[in-house]
Amino acid sequence: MAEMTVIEAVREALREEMVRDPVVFTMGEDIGARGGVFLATEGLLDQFGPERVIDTPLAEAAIGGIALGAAVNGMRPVAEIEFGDFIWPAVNQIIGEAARVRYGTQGRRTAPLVLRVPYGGGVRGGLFHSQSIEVAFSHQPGLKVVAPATPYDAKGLLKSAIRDDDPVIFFEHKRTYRLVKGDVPEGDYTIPIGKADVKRTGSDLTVVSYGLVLHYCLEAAATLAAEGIDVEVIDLRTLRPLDTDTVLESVRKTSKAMVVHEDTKAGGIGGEIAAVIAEEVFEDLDAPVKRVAGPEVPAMPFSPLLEAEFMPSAEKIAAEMRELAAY
Amino acid sequence: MAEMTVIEAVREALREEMVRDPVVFTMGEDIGARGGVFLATEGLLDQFGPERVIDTPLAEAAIGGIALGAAVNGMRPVAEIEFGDFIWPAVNQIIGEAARVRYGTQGRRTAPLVLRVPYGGGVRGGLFHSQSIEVAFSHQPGLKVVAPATPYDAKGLLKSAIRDDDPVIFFEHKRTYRLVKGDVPEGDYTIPIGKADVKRTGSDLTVVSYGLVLHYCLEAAATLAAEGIDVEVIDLRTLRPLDTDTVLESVRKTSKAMVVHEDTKAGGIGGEIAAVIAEEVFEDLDAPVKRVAGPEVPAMPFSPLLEAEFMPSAEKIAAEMRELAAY
Amino acid sequence: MLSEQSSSTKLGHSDNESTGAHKHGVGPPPLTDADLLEMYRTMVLSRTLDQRIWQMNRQGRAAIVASAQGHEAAQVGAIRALDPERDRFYIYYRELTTMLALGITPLELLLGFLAKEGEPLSGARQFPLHGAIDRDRRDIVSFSNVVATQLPQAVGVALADKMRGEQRVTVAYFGDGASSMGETHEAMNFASIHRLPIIFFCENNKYAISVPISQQMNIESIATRASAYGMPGIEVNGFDPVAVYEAVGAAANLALSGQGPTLVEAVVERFLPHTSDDDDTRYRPPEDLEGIRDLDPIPATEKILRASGTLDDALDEEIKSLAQKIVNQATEDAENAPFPEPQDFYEQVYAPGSPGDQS
Amino acid sequence: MLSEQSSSTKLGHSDNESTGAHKHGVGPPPLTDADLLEMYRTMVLSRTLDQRIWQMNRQGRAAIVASAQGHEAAQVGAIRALDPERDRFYIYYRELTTMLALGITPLELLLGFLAKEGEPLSGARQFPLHGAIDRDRRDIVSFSNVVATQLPQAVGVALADKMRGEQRVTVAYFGDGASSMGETHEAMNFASIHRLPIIFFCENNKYAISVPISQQMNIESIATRASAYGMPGIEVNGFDPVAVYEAVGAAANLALSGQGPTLVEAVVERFLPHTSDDDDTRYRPPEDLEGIRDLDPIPATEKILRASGTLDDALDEEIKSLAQKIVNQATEDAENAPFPEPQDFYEQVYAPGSPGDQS
Ligand SMILES: Cc1ncc(C[n+]2csc(CCOP(=O)(O)OP(=O)(O)O)c2C)c(N)n1
Ligand SMILES: Cc1ncc(C[n+]2csc(CCOP(=O)(O)OP(=O)(O)O)c2C)c(N)n1
Ligand SMILES: [Mg+2]
Ligand SMILES: [Mg+2]
Repeated sequence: MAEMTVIEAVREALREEMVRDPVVFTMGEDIGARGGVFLATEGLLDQFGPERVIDTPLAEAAIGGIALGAAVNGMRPVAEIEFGDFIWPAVNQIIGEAARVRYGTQGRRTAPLVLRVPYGGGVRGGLFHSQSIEVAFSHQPGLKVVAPATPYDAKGLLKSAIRDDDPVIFFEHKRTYRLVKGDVPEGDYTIPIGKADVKRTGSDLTVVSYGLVLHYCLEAAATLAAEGIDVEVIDLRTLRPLDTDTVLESVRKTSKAMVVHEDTKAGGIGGEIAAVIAEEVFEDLDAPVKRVAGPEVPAMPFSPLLEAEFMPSAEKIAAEMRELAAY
Repeated sequence: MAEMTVIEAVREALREEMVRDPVVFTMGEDIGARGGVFLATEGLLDQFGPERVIDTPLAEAAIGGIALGAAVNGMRPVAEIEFGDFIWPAVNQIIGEAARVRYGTQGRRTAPLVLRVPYGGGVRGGLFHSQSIEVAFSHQPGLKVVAPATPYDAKGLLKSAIRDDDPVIFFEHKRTYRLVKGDVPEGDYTIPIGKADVKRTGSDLTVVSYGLVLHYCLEAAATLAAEGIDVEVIDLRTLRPLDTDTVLESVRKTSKAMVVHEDTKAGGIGGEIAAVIAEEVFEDLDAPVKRVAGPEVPAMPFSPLLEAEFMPSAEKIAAEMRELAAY
Repeated sequence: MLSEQSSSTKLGHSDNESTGAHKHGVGPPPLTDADLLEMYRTMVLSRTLDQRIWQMNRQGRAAIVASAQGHEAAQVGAIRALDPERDRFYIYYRELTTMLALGITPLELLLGFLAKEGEPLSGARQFPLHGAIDRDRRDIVSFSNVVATQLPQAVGVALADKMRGEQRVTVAYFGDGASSMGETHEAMNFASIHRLPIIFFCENNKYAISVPISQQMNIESIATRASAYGMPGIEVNGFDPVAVYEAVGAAANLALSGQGPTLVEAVVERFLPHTSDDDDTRYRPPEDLEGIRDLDPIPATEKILRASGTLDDALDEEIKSLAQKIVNQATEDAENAPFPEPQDFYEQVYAPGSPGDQS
Repeated sequence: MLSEQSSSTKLGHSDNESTGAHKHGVGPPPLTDADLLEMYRTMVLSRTLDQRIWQMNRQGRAAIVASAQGHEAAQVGAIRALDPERDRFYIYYRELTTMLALGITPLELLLGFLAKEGEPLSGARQFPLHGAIDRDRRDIVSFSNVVATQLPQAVGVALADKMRGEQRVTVAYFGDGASSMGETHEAMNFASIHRLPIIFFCENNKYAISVPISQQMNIESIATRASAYGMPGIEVNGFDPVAVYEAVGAAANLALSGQGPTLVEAVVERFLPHTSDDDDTRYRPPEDLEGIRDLDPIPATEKILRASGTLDDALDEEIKSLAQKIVNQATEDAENAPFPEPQDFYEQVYAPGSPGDQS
């Protein structure tokens, strides 16, 4: 066991998978000598050479499409999109194409590619370096969508993603990269895609979250524990397919549910989860499912007080938890 | 009053707006001499000439970006994306850029553009000519998203969209183009964006829908009326901003709600609406909010029995209505 | 006779002249009369099948058809210069002749046009000619209708081959319309930087549905775009199967010898509307069509074969009636096939047994 | 002296030679010594401000900085050939000198770098240099960080001007990195088809963050890509403000006379890392940087002005100390300004009073 940051865990997973399997390679902007703008690929060029660590031109549609073609032809590319905000030129190849390869060829071709996507805010990234864009992908059948919150999960899930035979979009919250540390076992282990994780057990209410704000939820839960309110916190980890079983089981127990995400509310992932809860365990609910999410503005502003206004925080979440507990 | 199809209503709105305001123009693939692949722009080239009816090269990112630039510079472009399935290359310019112009410039620049997007299935379009893609846009603050179901609404809403000072994505269901006929007043009228329409009043349950399947809901409601079940059918018409008032008012009355759309279920618009209902009128609900939606496959298949398996139908919807009424 | 025709091959500009096809001058081996005869057979079969499918659409028996009429010589010439067992083919929807030349049968193709059970590419989930052929038979891929998406994908396919050191050519097919897409630019640029074994094969029929080439670009030849990427570009008369054979053969040699990609532009004509859903009288003057019909590559090749004594009345009659017979039989068999039932509707969404798999 | 420098202007290939800038030969009027002196002042001010901002970032007082050091001559030369009141400027993030040359003040720019209240482009919602200037003052737009998105938008802006018959030039700024994006291809193609009044102004500093030009393309000159669209392309030494002035002036004349777009490539160097977040020692050899520092356009211009007798020690000292004074004052004022409070946080999402408006 070693303590690691999220970015170190990502790097270790990538490195170990590239050692394990020669068809794994990585490509993206600045991932070579620069080691990636967040240093996720630091040292990989030296270790694996320019054939397996490919610095691409600035062209996201090509990154998506070339990774897809290589995957269709027997490789396991792990492509990096430099910032989630710049993924839009690639969605034609990912949402449009990669998701349909297996279905559209009756399984004659498959697309075992991973797209690593740093996303999210709270990093003074302004309107174009802060976006949460996971919901667009989690709507698309044929894709798998993963969003770990801890170093342990990041390493185990990235390994699973690389070994998965379907296209996986792997969302890494930028603010967690260096902020979140945790124990990570040496060597090989995987965490299954499609399984949520109860990060804190509790009996009074269920909070469902993922990514950076999961940590704020845990912080808020600790605050509420001191007030005598016992909060269960579920880390979704995978956004498609959703592990509704774990969520529903918890809500059956607590009878109150809240979903928290950084992305804006209307049409966000919280809506899907709230809808599933309201559909499946309606009779068990003692209160409406609450959604805590980003505000309805086009993106997160740059100036510090404006950014703070956008971001969820442990305090904001705690206040909402209290309200729900008191319902 | 004249009876018209949806496509005729679209064409009339466009023609009248181009006559009314010289800064309105239209651009897209095959919209000139061909009149558009669905003939939405038939006759416009002859009437307004090639400067205002621009056949573009096959390049959707350019269509989105050039329309945006022209809008920022005082024009009111109405750009056509030939099929919704081909909109992905343009989302960088629409979701990424157009939605942020006003906010990112503190209103110093605005983007009064309309993107007309034929979408949806049931037209033997196979995996790439049948998609419902409206949810990706309706999640984005800064955009307005409209999806009429009738000729009357199509004409009035398209006029509102063209006169609107924000970017509007205007979804036209391909199957309604010639299938759905209705009375349309001669000359000028508008229908406000952001207002749902109760297309059938009823007291037993509320059904919320839009687009083609709205008509199937009405058909199913007629069937159920004969069985003594009184269904209220709401046509959302605008998907962003959602008219939650109209929906909630209805559910307060009926205490049972169902959302129906053609798009796949997980992460679809139905989740948002179900979540809002469960949040806001929880105490009034007598049953879980039901969602009736497309199946979790990557897209609608081509062969006729496979296509039928994907598409909602009045029969399928009626069965779900019965189940909800009996809850 | 044959070599005369190849004079219609024009080499485009290239910034990187050391990779120019002409410099290396390694064209494919000359075609024999027997080769050309076989190509003629394929063109005749393609035309016969194509006419049948169009007719079936007009009778309401086939939902949608994109015809290859006018493209046959380009398609048959290109395949002749390649190795169907070795190479990889990322086609687009107008590749009926390509499919036949690669050994896909008229019945298999008709099952696609009628969306019938047993359709070998997608199980009739997708449009005709879309999906993929089982790889142990042919490496043909085309699951998408979205124009130009196949180009970056084909580049990725070629990259994978290069990484593994496999000696294969990937051919990415596209039309003049597709040349305007950003993905085309990104794909060509990447392929040239990495000198990938790929041929960008453009069938320029001068229309993207109704939009004429003059509204698509302000240049005369798409092949000249190769210079923007530092790769060779070859413009060739796509009505001349031998010229196309030579151009594609030279490009294949460059690819196989590690010298990277080539853009080959075969200039052809679209004899019919864009698809069966189109009405080209709205935008195409009838005189235009008549003029190009006179250049139809099938009678032109027939004439060459007759002149060289390879073909006579009897053989020509035999070839044409055989094609008719094959197509008749395939039509009957395809019409008798059932539509696929939805029992495997939820299969192949995800890998079997993997999370999300509903099968 | 001045005209000697312009020999570094090279005309790229063009398919459509009749629109070549040299053929038309209509360069802008020759620059006077006084003009060059004013350009020098702007360059000195830009460098002084740029150094200050970088330093403030290093002290933790500015969140993120993209430096224009090395690009000053190209930027000042281009603006000198244009009309700030008439023309439209779609800039990208490395345009500090452009902004100063267009009359935006050091204080206004510093408010952006410090994300302070009163920042005139976006109210500090966006990164420094991003947003838009009020149109009645200057038509400068740059709300996005997404590379190359400004190119189709700028084409749309030029299209609108052409439709209304307004006599203006739109300038779309971009880097070598942006040239690889599909949107760049689509934008240039459309502009050339419609002969729009636009200049595509590429500041080629040979790096896209860490990716060197050799990994970005397999050609020597981005300007040669112009031929792929049938427009003129001009490659020019971006360390030579006069050469840039002449190239952009010729391009502006083509635009204004209805002859359509031009691609101007100014070859420059990036003296500092990509942004303050970057560490260029990871990928850039130090020798490389030293070599290019010797070519720094600011001392080079100083030398020219001294040789012509336009500048002497006293005037140079005055220019530099004035720049320092202006920057010091602006720094103080900017640091004293407050951060914007979120009271207008929900404004300008939608038009006031329109559905969805929450303000
Ligand atoms: C991205 C995209 N946009 C639009 C379409 C609709 N469409 C289908 S084929 C076509 C024209 C293609 O022209 P070209 O590439 O020249 O091929 P051709 O049909 O002439 O052989 C268009 C616009 C599409 N399939 N994909
Ligand atoms: C579409 C997109 N992809 C990636 C990025 C991240 N990024 C910002 S600047 C940059 C390099 C741009 O290089 P270039 O165009 O040469 O401009 P320069 O910074 O060298 O002036 C990259 C990759 C981005 N902003 N947008
Ligand atoms: Mg064509
Ligand atoms: Mg650069």
